[in-house]
Amino acid sequence: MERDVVQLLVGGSAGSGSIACGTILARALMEMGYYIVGDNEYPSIIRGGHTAYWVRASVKRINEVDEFNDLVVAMDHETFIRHSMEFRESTVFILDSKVVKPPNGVKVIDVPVLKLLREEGMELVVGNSIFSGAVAAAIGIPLDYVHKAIEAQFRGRKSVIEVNSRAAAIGYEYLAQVSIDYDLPRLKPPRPWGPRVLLTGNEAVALGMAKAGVKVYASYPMTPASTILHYLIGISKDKDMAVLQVENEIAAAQIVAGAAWAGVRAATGTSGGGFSLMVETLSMAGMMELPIVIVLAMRPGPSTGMATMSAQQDLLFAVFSGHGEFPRIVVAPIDQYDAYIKVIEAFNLAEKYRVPAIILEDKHLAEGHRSVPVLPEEVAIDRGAVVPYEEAVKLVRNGFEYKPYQVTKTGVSLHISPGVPGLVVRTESSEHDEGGFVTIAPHKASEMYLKRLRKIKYLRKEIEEKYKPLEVHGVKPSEADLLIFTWGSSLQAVVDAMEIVGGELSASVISISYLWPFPRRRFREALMGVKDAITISVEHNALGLLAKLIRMETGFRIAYHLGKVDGRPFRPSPLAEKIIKLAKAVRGVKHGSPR
Amino acid sequence: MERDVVQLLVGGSAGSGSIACGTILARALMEMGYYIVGDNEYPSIIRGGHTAYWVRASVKRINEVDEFNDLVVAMDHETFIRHSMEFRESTVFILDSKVVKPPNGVKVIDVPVLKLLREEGMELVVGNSIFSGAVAAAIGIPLDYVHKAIEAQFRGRKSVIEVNSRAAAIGYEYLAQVSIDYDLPRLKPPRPWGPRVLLTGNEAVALGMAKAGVKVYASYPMTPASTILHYLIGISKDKDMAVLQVENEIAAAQIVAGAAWAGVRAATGTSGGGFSLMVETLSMAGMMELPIVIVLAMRPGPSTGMATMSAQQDLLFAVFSGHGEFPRIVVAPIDQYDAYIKVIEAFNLAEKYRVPAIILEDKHLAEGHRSVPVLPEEVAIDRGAVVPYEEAVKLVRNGFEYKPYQVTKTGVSLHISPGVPGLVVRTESSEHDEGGFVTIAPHKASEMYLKRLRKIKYLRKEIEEKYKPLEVHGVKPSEADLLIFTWGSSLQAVVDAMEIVGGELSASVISISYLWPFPRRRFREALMGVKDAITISVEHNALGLLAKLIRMETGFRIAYHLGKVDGRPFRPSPLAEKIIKLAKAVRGVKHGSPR
Amino acid sequence: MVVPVKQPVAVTKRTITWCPGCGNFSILSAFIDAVNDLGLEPWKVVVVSGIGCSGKIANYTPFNGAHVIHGRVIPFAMGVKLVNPELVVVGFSGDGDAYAIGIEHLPHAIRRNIDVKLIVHNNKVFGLTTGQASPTSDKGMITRTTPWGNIEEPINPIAMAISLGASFVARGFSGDTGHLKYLFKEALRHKGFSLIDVLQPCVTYDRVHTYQWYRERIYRLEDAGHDPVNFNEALKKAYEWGDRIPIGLFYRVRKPTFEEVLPVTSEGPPLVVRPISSRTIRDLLVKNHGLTLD
Amino acid sequence: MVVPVKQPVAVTKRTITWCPGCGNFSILSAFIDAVNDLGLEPWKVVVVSGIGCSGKIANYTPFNGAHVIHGRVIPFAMGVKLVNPELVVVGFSGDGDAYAIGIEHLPHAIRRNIDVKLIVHNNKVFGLTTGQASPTSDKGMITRTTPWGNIEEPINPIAMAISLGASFVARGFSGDTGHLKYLFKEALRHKGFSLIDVLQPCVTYDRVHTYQWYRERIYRLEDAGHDPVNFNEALKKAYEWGDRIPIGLFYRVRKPTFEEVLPVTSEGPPLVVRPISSRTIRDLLVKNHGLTLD
Ligand SMILES: Cc1ncc(C[n+]2csc(CCOP(=O)(O)OP(=O)(O)O)c2C)c(N)n1
Ligand SMILES: Cc1ncc(C[n+]2csc(CCOP(=O)(O)OP(=O)(O)O)c2C)c(N)n1
Ligand code: SF4
Ligand code: SF4
Ligand SMILES: [Mg+2]
Ligand SMILES: [Mg+2]
Repeated sequence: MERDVVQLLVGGSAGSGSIACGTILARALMEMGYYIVGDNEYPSIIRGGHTAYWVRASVKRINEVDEFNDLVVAMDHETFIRHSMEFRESTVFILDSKVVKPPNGVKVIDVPVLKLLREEGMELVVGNSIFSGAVAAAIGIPLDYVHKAIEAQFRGRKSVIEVNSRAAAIGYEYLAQVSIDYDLPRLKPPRPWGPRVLLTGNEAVALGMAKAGVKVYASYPMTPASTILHYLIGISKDKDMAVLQVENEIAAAQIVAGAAWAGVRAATGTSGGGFSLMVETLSMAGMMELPIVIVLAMRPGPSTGMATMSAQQDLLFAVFSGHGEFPRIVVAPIDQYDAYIKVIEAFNLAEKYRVPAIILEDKHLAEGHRSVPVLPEEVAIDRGAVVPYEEAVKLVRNGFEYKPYQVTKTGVSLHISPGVPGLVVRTESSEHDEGGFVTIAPHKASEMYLKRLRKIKYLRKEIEEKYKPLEVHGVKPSEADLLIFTWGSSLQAVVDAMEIVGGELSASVISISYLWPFPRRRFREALMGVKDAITISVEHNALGLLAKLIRMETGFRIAYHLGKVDGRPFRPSPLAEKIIKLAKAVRGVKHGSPR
Repeated sequence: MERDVVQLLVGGSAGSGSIACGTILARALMEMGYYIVGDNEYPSIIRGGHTAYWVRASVKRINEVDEFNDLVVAMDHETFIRHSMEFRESTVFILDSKVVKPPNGVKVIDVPVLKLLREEGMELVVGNSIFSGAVAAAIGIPLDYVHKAIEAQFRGRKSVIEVNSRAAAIGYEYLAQVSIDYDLPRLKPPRPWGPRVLLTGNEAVALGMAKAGVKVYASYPMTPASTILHYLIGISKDKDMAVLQVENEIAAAQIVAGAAWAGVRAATGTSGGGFSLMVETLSMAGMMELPIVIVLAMRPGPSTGMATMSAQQDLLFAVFSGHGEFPRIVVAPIDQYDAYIKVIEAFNLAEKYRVPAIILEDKHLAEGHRSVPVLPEEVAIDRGAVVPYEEAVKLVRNGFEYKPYQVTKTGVSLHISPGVPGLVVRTESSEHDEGGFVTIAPHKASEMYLKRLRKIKYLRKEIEEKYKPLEVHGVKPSEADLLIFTWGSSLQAVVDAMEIVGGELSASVISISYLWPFPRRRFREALMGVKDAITISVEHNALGLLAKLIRMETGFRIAYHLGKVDGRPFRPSPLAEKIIKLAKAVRGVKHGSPR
Repeated sequence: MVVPVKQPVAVTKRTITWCPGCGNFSILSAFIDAVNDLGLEPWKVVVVSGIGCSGKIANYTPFNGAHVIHGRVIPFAMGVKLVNPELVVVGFSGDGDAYAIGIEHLPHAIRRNIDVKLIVHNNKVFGLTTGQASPTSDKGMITRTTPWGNIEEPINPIAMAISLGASFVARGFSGDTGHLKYLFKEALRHKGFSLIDVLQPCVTYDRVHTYQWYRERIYRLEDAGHDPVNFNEALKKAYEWGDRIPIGLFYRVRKPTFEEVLPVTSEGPPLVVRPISSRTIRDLLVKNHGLTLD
Repeated sequence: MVVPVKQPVAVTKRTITWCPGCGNFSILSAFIDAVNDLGLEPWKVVVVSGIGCSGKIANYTPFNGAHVIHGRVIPFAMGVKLVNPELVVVGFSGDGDAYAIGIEHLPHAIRRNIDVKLIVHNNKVFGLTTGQASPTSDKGMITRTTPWGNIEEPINPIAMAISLGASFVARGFSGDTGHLKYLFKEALRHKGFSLIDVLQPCVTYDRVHTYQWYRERIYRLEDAGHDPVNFNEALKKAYEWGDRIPIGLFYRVRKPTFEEVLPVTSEGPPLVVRPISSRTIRDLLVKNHGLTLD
């Protein structure tokens, strides 16, 4: 039977190549023209433990991987234990029964991978590609697409490509000749989507940085931010970027601050623990008015927490960390495409207002896959208050009296970096006058403090008027019985969940991406005329941090919170169920008959 | 003419001894039985620059130093420039006209300090004590009290006491024999207050730590927290405390965490910049459930800001810093006496709930003086969930199965530290099971995460029911036309300002000291039945951080904010003026005739 | 690898999640053996470990264990030791943990000579975060973050520790468990801050410094007649690296430890068992704040 | 002191707020003179200073100035240098700044050999915070935080830097401004990370290490025929302290600097003037993400 949507799961121990296998299938399906969402899960273990990769492919736009898998590659026994809630009767398992004993009564396609490898004289390490080939044959991916995907996956490494392609062919052929009794999940022919690329959030962030013109990226590895560093190192030579792994996160942030002061776009990336160490520098950037950009890729805390899992627990930390009051930008992209765009916007805004910016990602976005339209090459790069070197030279030659912290109506001062003939410039972490010299004179100090804070108003206004700080999905809020508030990648599961909830409730989803300065006016406008609706925040945390922020900033009270703290992202079906249950409990809504 | 209140100012360059001079006068006045408030201001400079010390002495309870000085010791010319707004016609200046030229038309008592020193063969360094003596004679402090105060000031250093006492006597005698044309501010005889001590906030904090039983205090110096370290080192031998200056704030916080795990009460102190570096450890303490106590003594930021000035800018930073969600206590004492009490309470609560606690002080409280009743020796010390060593030994001997992270109704688990025969204990910064071993199992991880957060509810309840999380001054909120919200030491100026505002407005002041978990119920109860009053938050910051927190936690919107960001604490008179002006603007309130 | 690895189980009943063949296994066994050989009771031993493959050891040792955050083994361990000097406090770090993010604590622990032992699993890479360069990565070494070869000089922890005046400095090798156990025992017997840098092959991310590679180069200082009381000789040996790599005890000297010198811990029972109920402040008010008692 | 001090005014028209007689004055003047002697244009020089009495220097030098946070002189300076290697980047730290809170950056700057000079105002105390002990306080020294004498060994920054492989290591003395200027000039001429530790009497908080105290002990390595290319000799000299204290250039070696080796900075104009408008990502989508262009 042909379907709109198919979901695959590849499970195996760390080092089994389950994630590579899944990614290759995702890639092949995307190349065929399906809409793809991919998610992975792995432990903080290099070999052993259990890893999983989910691919959901569809002829229509989909947003999130869901609970149930149609086809499962089981490379280890754990696959049956850990994912027991993700199977239904129709689920088909592909496995080598010499390696894994399936539970009774499930639909199994036995692929003798070990035997095939032995016969072909191939190493265990390519066993996963035999599975890729087998899955391709099972669900109808032409072998060609698998080959192409393998090429993309192992790009440049010729012998690896070769042997994996051979393995895939073997798996494909094996499966093509066995007879299978049960229905295999096969997709309807794809619709034309136009060219697409498969990206993780971190790849999109790195590409955004490349596009934005980042010249210095300094970082200390930390999951789930490390892959930004890895990616940027790979392109550093081609793209004129100094990409550095340094001794700790303090050094990373300070190098970025020094580079920003010296005139370039500079960024760093980390997770909560490393961000903690950057907080002092964040405050310094607030005082020195340096547009540093920090990617805060969230994982569950507190502390080391679950290093390889996903969460949205650091929103208020991002918004309020740092001593003293100073403006900052906090923006949380909702998907991979958005990550590219928001990184570029963050740099433009940071440099226009001379404030630090934080890009809030969660691991699910950072490392999850999505097929997105080709990222645009034509985007506005606006260096705002940064005076280009040549222009600065001219200005100074013509006698321009430059004050690095000139008091202005908007609070923004022009920035000239050191190195201009005839000009010396200054920056200062203590309270300072317009020239950048220390002051404790009460009036001057107040004036400068308020100068900096004045930017908030203009920044907020710009975001509200020229950017898209929030998005509304579903019916108009004023017509909704149910209002759901969310942010970051959680939006994806919410949107799919609302599809499932369907006609039962007329629902509106409000997703906020520019979280600080909070877009109060846009929020109020969006909620204009709302009825006495059920309000729920759906966030990947326990306390409902967005709900808290909204209340603080607008007074609007969100009555319920659906959170999650097991490190696993929301899946649409269970989420939909919870929403329905909650709505019923609140309003006594009956299936099919909303009040 | 005799008065209820007199205010003195001693101004001079750093190193002039102006602060010592002022403190000696404050001490003498306290010994006489007056109620004392003292404040100081100094630059981040060791010699030179300008320093000031204000003493306000009264026969009645007063709360804050005010704007106008009755008597001024001017040891430098800057005294006239920096404090020009603090003089009125009646202000009398004591100075050596060979050193300082007073402006025309002010009332001057010329004390030839240089000449007197030369005649007596004394060094310049004791010139300030000549002034102390002169002031004593001028306002009627018996010389004996000055001598006693000098002894207390320089305790133990015999020759220093001797020479300063001599200098004071010389100043006293000199002034006693000159004839003065104008009215000198003299105080009415004091009322009996009972025994009192003059304390700074940091002295009170240190005494609180001594009383609470702190065994380890590790810190890296940072104004305005350093004096806690200095004080504790001084008493470390007598009080069984390991008091350490270490390499940085990270080490300080970690040593404290290690000590807390190993079974003792341990604390550190710092200001915003150093606190930033402790944030990662704070989150670790959240995960490991360690009752570390951090004193965050605030100064103006961002960044280095104004290192020696005062501010209340770090409230939301204290409340939301650290990655992941975890319970913590944030408590801000309102005065020196309260600081002693709150430190002890913080330890009791932290150990009862196994959560970290932050004591939020501002520099004004940390380094300002106040005459307070003798600190009580009898206070409850409750080690809560900490099993005493002897008891642990017995329990284990009797076969007690100990789980360091046992799941309980309140979320609190018993704590046994390492070193008990037959028992090994564990702690873990990653998500862990009840035994303290790493886990990423989704159900276990959720269970443990929620176990920790469950404490918030019980902690809040305990604070609301057994502690005093907030105080109301003035009329009942339900009867007030004006509601003022404040926290920390700003309360003091507010209370005096309301005295000044007097009958013009019926006002209520709500001061919140337990800021997190926010005492929602007590707040709501306090505001029960409020009219359509003017609501103002008075905080030593720009954005109204308490107002934000209140709105987030209760939905209550405070309409106006009176802030201050010049690093100087509020003074009652100008604050009263601003409040009246604001009230008028809002309601058209006329002097003497509230609507 | 389609066949799942069978992972060993530690005495703590936890699955050991290191890669098969990892150099961490012998550190674990040598340490447990050393403790047992010395007859130390498990409840007297405290293991403090950082974050990294190395840091997992706290979950596998049958002793008190604190698995703290990345880079902070030393100060946390110091807090424990101060409070209860009767405990034997041993830190376990990775080369990233000890020499990158946590390097600031090393010179200061050495200055203080606090009686904490630090065992560094030096595998020349960040293992747990998937093979980035570390401060001990060789120049030219290819890692995930140095695709064209590392351009930084590696740090020399042995030379650094000796030159800073550490009282016990040794290097072990995961491929020589017997010798490792001997070093651990010596360190456990030593009073004072002890650094034991262990050359620990990472079989997954470092294909150069294999057991074989080390075996071809390594010799024992003990076999070479090195005298660990000779500071200058020790420092000279510290710079030996290449065709011949010394392992063993480079330097040892008995100096007073921090706990022995700090007045409050230098005598009396451990702080943790001293009563707090009798603490008074009235005396302080009298002494420091001029309170007169009548 | 009832007579206010007359405070000098810097060339930047700012009142200099150091105590009269402070050792910082000669560091300031020697540095300005060194820059002028070498004919360096002020706008080419960048001063990065930390927090402390020492850190105030950025307000007094007529060069580009960044007065950063406590302990972070090195990484901030590194960011500046990377972006514009044509600038001469000089850091100024206190002994607390460089050897306490900021010590972690030192070994790594040395490993990288980034061309940044670090001048440490080593006054053996935390000056600005009113005289606490610092990592260079002598054992037994009485300070605000060591009322019964310091119990920790002082750190030896010269030995540490040399042993870690620093390419330029020198010690100056505030009481010998001429020699100080000479050292600064040598450092400014040197390509690579340079540490100049300056013995700087704090006349307010250190009554022991006065100018006199130093003068009685100090001698110049240059006068003693010390050869700064000799690593072992340099290290030996580094441990000399007591009756005789060497100042001067201990060690110098020319090694490639970080900017010279890092591919992106090793050739071409400074990053800061390279255009960003021409950056493309389409090529990356093709190369790395399998985008096929038709
Ligand atoms: C503050 C902080 N930054 C980064 C990380 C991420 N992280 C975990 S382990 C590690 C490095 C591991 O290397 P190493 O210390 O050598 O240990 P190994 O895994 O090699 O044993 C890093 C960077 C972290 N946990 N915390
Ligand atoms: C993170 C942080 N911690 C502490 C401080 C407080 N502080 C300012 S300067 C200083 C030490 C000064 O000593 P040093 O570096 O030797 O400089 P000096 O004043 O002696 O020149 C300290 C601890 C700070 N500014 N920031
Ligand atoms: S990655 Fe390396 S260090 Fe980590 S467990 Fe595997 S072999 Fe050992
Ligand atoms: S305190 Fe010491 S270092 Fe600071 S300015 Fe005064 S003399 Fe110089
Ligand atoms: Mg390692
Ligand atoms: Mg110093």
